[in-house]
Amino acid sequence: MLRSPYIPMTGEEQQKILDVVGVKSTEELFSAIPEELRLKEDLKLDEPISEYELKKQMQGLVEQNFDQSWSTCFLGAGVYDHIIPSTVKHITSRQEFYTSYTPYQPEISQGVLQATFEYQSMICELTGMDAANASLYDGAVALYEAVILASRYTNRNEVLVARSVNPEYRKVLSSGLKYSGIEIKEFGFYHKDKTDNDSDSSRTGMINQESLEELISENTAAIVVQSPNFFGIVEDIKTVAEKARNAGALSIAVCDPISLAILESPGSLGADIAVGEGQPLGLPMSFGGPLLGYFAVKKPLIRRMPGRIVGETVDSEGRRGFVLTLQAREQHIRREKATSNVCTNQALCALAASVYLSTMGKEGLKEVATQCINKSYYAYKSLVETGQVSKVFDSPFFREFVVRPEVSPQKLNEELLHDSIIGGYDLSGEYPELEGCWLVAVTEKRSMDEIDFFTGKVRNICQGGISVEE
Amino acid sequence: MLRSPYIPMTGEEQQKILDVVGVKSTEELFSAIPEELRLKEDLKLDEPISEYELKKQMQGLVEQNFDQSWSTCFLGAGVYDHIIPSTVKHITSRQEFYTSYTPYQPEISQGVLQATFEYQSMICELTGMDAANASLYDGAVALYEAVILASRYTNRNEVLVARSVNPEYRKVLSSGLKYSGIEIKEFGFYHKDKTDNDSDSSRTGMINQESLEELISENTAAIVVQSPNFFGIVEDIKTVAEKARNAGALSIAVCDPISLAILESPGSLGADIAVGEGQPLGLPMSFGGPLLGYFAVKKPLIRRMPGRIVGETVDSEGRRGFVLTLQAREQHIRREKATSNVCTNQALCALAASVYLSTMGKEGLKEVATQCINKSYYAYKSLVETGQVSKVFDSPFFREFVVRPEVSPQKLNEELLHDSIIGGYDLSGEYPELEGCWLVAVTEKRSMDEIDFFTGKVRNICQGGISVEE
Amino acid sequence: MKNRDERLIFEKSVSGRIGYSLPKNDVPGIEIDSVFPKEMLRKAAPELPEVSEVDVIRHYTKLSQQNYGVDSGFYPLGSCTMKYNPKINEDIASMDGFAQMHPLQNPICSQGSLEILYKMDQYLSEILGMEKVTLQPAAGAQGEMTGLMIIKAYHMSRNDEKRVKIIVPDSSHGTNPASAALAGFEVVHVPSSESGCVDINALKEVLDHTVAGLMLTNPNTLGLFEEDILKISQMVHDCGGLLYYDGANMNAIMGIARPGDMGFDIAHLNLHKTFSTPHGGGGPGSGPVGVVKKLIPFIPAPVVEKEDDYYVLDYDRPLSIGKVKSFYGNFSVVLKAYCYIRIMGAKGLKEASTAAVLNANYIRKMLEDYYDIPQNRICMHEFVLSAKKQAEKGVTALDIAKNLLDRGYHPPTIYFPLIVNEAMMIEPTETENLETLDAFIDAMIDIAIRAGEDPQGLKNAPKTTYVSRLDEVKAARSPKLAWGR
Amino acid sequence: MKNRDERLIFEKSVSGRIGYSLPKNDVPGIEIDSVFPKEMLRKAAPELPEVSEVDVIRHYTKLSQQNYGVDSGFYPLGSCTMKYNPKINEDIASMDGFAQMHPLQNPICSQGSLEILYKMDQYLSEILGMEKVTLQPAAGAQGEMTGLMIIKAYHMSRNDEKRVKIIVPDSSHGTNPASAALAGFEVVHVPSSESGCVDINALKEVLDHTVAGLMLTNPNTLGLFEEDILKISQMVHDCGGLLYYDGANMNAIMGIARPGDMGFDIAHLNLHKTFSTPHGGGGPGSGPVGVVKKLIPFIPAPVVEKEDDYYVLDYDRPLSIGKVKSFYGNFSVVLKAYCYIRIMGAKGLKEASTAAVLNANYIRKMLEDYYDIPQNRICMHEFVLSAKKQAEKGVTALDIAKNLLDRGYHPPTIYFPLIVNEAMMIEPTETENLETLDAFIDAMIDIAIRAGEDPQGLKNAPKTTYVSRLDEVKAARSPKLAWGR
Ligand SMILES: Cc1ncc(COP(=O)(O)O)c(C=O)c1O
Ligand SMILES: Cc1ncc(COP(=O)(O)O)c(C=O)c1O
Repeated sequence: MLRSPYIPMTGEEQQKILDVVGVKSTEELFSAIPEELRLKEDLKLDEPISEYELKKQMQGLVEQNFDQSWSTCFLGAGVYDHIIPSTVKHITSRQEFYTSYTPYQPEISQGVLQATFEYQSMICELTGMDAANASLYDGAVALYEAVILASRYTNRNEVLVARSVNPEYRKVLSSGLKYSGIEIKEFGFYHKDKTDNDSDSSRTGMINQESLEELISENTAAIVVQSPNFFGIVEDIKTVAEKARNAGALSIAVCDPISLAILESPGSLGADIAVGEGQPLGLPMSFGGPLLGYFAVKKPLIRRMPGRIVGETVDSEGRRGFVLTLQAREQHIRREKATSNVCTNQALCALAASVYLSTMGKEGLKEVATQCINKSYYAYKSLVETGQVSKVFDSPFFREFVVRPEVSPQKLNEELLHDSIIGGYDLSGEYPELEGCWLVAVTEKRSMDEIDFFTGKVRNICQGGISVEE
Repeated sequence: MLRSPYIPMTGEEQQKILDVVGVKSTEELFSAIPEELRLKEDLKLDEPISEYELKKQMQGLVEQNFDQSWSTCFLGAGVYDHIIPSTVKHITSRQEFYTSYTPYQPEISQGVLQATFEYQSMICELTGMDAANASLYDGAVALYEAVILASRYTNRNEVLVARSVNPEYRKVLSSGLKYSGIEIKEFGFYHKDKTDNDSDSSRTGMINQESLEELISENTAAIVVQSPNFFGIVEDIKTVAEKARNAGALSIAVCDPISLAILESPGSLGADIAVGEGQPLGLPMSFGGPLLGYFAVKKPLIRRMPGRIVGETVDSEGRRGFVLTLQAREQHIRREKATSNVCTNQALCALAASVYLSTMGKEGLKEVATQCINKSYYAYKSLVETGQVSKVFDSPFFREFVVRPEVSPQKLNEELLHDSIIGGYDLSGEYPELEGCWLVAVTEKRSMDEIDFFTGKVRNICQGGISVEE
Repeated sequence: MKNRDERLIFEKSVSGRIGYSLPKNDVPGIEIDSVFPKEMLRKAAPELPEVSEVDVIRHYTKLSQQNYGVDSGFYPLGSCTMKYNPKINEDIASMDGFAQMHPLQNPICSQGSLEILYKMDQYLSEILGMEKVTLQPAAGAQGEMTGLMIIKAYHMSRNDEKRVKIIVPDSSHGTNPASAALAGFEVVHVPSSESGCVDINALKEVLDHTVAGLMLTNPNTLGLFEEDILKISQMVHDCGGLLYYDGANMNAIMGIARPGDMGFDIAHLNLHKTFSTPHGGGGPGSGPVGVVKKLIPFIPAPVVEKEDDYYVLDYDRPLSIGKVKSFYGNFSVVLKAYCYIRIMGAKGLKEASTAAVLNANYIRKMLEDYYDIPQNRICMHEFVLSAKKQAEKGVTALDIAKNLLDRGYHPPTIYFPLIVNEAMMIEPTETENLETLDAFIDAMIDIAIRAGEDPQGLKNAPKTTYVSRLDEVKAARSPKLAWGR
Repeated sequence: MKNRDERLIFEKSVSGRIGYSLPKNDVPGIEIDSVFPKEMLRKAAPELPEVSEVDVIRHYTKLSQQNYGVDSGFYPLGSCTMKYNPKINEDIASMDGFAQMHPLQNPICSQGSLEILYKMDQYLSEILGMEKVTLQPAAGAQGEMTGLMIIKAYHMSRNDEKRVKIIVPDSSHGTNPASAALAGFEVVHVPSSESGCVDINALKEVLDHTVAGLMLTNPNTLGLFEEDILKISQMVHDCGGLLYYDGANMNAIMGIARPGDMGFDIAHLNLHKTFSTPHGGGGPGSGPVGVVKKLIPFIPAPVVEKEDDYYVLDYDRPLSIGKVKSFYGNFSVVLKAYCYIRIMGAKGLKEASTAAVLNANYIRKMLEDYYDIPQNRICMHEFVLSAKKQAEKGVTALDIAKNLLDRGYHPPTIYFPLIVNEAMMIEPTETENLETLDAFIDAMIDIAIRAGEDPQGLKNAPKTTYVSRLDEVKAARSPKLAWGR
């Protein structure tokens, strides 16, 4: 018998169990499996190693990674390098949280349940909505679920999506909806391109209201707008929400949660559904996962929400307690008629976000948002002042902005790596109309020194200077 | 009012408290302090920084440290680079353990109390003694306390200490005993020096029984021997214990706890007191602190032990429970007549050792010890085979051995740093008789590749090759 | 010590307290009002709590103390494979060099992370007996969705557009039909036979050219291996359908049999079950999906490929169903599972399955005299008992579960699968030792005896928990889903 | 959920189980028996537990659940300064780059760690008003011992060999006289005056040329600032003695007053109290000792010095008392305190002391009508009440403490200082908020009222803890100190 620190059974115990069960060998246990299916050889996997060797190997691997504990990140595009307070990990690494299952037994799960209830409450506070669910896989999936909801609720099958919504989200949406009978129609944003004259309105980077209007019809289930949009630009959710309402459609706002410390909430602006990515709320970037999809709605949509929901109730002695609720919506009860197929969600990430928001608090989150604005504006101005990058849009932005450098973003990013700088996002791929444009994110984590160093390097590279390691 | 995440008091609350207390200002609170003593200016400390900035600065600092997660350590001399299983940190970082005080209130401290009881039991198992205390600051201090005990117990004032006891311990002993009226007499070890002829017994590295014998008198309170001694050589504790017993003195054995998985226990060999350093049992080296002094005795000495002791008892319903016991020995009760002044000890380190020993278990600890022997012998042979280092002693050793390289240990160590190798301990300083000798430690953590690389480098350096970074 | 503070974190808030520590703004400040038009700016700040750091830590620490995890004790929650989560995996996943990585970094500076993804594709393919695995899905349900989309894409690519049905057994997990519906399929349930497996005749009846595929977990949710699996797969394939393997129960057969060899075309795994990654109180999980060769073109993009010694992200996959989730999946979960596989090795995985099956059968045998066990024969890693004997006395599966709470156990899954009355689904896993099993068995037997002697005495459980039974009806009838709303 | 498993880890051991994971021995093996003579080798292996990893984790997790830490709630343990321990400090101390360092590494590759030691010497010197600080002592008691040895060395260096006495007030902590005795001094106790401070006249009587020094904590253990401190230090100095400051109570006066300015020559700090490093269930702590200029030559070696921009360890200190402990002290504790000071800054430390004093006075005021408070005037960071009124009814300080357990609090220190009957020493610290203080005050008042009405009802506490009152007499009478022994 193989011995493993993770398998307590000893040879003697194995024999005892075999005797009790009444089989002669462990092979016999598997006799229900047709002989020809039973593997004759070991799986072809790498040889097992010990805990310490594994750690050592992993240390070797991470040396091939540029991580943000020592490199400087100006990349955002939906995932952001924010400061994470120490409290988060200390709480999420409590075994009572991280090793537990979905809280099916509420009496021994009040920890996760209350924390999730508080998370839902915080999301409602931020978004100005009436209810939120317990989390979804990520912002992109949350958007997909919102569109499904809207289509079912309105009984319509067209969804109008701003092209300035994160391309990653639009991709998830389009694959998810491919066979659903729901059609996606995209509407554009104002930008200056070769054919444009240099009118003011043509370079706001905001959604093109006219082309949106053209698409609205009695088939419109929902209009989707993101704010700050993919370019960091704050959108006019209110107008979109009005248009949706007038057309009998729902409005779905994709919002960055940090920005909501300062920007008007989608709820107040009339949106019916708010979804987005919770990663900035205390989650490490983790190479893109786990992330945290938040999902919040106005009252009429509550019973249509996907995923787990925690509600307040009382116990048999009248004490406040929390349970999973409105389960009649869910797959384990409604099966194919469920509002969604979600079962496992991102509970621990929601907990992390709650701890983050509790630690930051009312003032702290505002301070984070304010610094994001200050620092991104400072970086923007400094870059433009180098004379080596030009402005692209002229609207107010949050944390992230678009510029067009003299050198291609790709080349620029490659050069910046020599100085351990992770440069901005190259828009050329997803937005041919923004060929050569660079999306730069600057969070509160970046110091003035780092920004100055960065802009200095950008200047040098654009001027053809070769970056030398210092 | 200054605002801090660690001080919840708000301005309003401060005012409320001032009102309740009946003082006008916070200054008035301190009016008992003579005016001239009250500081008029802020302390001159560095400007406060935020959590994130601190972390960043610390990352800068550790870059100036060679740490053993990426360098390869052949240095021991009392502190060893062993593998630490992941369980240890996961348990010691449970707040219930690390943020609690000494368990003065047993009903809410059964966690620390039972864990300490188990720790004491494990130390007894390892050392073959009847009782152990809850920990002391480190091995050196444990030895000091043992000598105090012996002197008081025997009412004698001379202690005979082997020169092959860790010099760090001997230093702590000699400063601690300076004004105590206890005199230290050192006895030597067999080694080959210029005047020696090459007889076998002259190079064992074990204690010189004859010179010990010469020192024994009716003033002898204790004989102190270390095994494995500072040179890694296993000593004959039994003979020493007999000599002590015959002289009416106590024998004190300083033992490495890992070695006790394989080597006969000091208890079985007749020692009265066993002390030593528990760091190898799952504690990181931590630049030398915190360490863990263990302290164990035979039955007659139990009520003479220094420090905290946990004992088993029952609660009012007859259930097993644990309490701090034999407190009548301690400073808070006996004041100047206490067996020791120890109050705060190294409780969390004792917990770490318990988790380590539980994880390793009976077999695992033996495996660690066996690998230490195998790998140190392999390294020893490999080094000798290079022809560039020569043997110094010829007795069996555990984990650590002495050789004399062609190049001075100091130079060798400096060169090895270029290859991120932390070389052995230079014996020249503390042992002029071993000028040019090098104490090399090889734990189970070292792989054959690392050892081969190390011996290869040693060969190169001794042959005058310059180490180039690869 | 067991005082419960009922307050929400919001109710602990005091204006002016702070818990954060942030660098000072060191760039020239700008007037927010001058940059943003007034109507863009928030009138009232969101009512987040104002508390100090100690309050945060104490609040969530207290909450944690009201929660039960695998490290708290036995957790035989059937279908969920609540095995022990090795601590080293947590340590490695927390390394800055993995956790602090932006997904869109130039691959040149994320080779370490890409290697993990590449290797995991290989390992999981081997374990499943599949050709290639996508790691994008975030959980089992999303894996199903991905698989179903692949099925759709496959049929469409062959212009076989009439395949609109997905068949699921009535014992299947709720996510199966729910995913099928979301993917645009019609769901057809087939009943189980007397013996608890797929009813071959019933299956035959529904098989026709409109069938896109069949979803099956094997061993099934009764813990039984579908003995006719080869026949089933033959039948489905013969009518042009594909077979989807719900891998939630893979912990029974690692290294013993492979879905690929059974004829499945697509299979998902739940890394948060079989591969020991912790469940986080509900997530994050990871639901990788493996496919046979012909389906490779359809898997989500990007795919990690190796070119010489360099890992690249291949987005150029014209037949791909696209993306089901942002980026590359729940990387840190995948990483933990990678560590698990590296430490276990092939023999270790097989041993795990063997021990899991032994443990389940042991409990089954020891309880057979006390509880009704509808399929009382050799089971795989779990089995389902029915509390119907007890229910006759008024003690339901729910009551039994609540009584287990008072004895320090997390109860088994109850009322699933739906085809068993008063179902209790028990999955001990291989990480539990015999003393734990014996103590649990004793508790179950004791409850069974008491159910006969004093059923009423079991109705008030739990009594030792922070709250007693909660009013779920009230919660659903007048939902209160957020503080102050 | 509150099931207590009474078994020791040894009692969970099953032969053949393993919890370890070690690399395979990859060097040529040797026969241990052939290397070591038989009598050197162990006959019977030590009986360490044989358990798997999950058993280890569950065992110690369960134990942890039976323990109360600062993160569990209010901990007003007088004299212990149980303030909140910021989490960032733990994170930094756990960094490999600090934790994985050998103390004897060439200083060229430990400059980062040496900088911490160097800076802490500076910071703590400034806080104490001293010239130089040694970080070697592992705790307060060892700091005392170090200080006393310095006193001895100082007098000896002046050939002033008749100074054999150390004076300590009767209110002093037990470690003070114990350390003095260990350092080879005779201990002389002086009584406190009516007002709770050092009785100047009594002091005068014992001061003579045999006095080596006086040990004092200020504020003293009654929480009172010794108002005559300047006079006291004058008197002691006049007779040739030195003044030792026991810094356990420094949390009252950081940035407000400094022992150095008060005339103290030597002072220790408890980093595990005042500087917020966690107490670890009893340690490790750190007890740095500061000295005035003339005593610098005597402090333990080595000392970290800066030469140009390079830190060195200076061992060449001929007058040094030598080493009191291996290496440089409890480095990782020092590091945590460093982090605390960096985040707090001068203003933060002062604010901490101010808030600590405010909180103590608030509780004192709110309880004065219910409990006897021997020195009921403005106190510093703590105060001592006497339960003598309650004791008359049969409710002792111990009973009150046990009743506090049932209400979720760690009780105050009881029966210390020895000069107050039924003493309860309350130190709330600055990290507690007003609601917590109020709730604690309510609990104390409620207990006081009940002590009047139904004293017997308070005698059975605690009732909600894992164990009830434990038989300490039995434990001491027939000591059972280890499993199986
Ligand atoms: C049989 C079965 N299938 C599918 C799922 C869904 O997996 P997930 O929760 O990861 O979405 C589960 C999870 O409980 C399951 O048990
Ligand atoms: C006043 C006083 N002095 C000295 C000490 C001893 O400090 P340590 O426990 O760190 O040895 C204490 C600790 O409780 C104390 O309160």
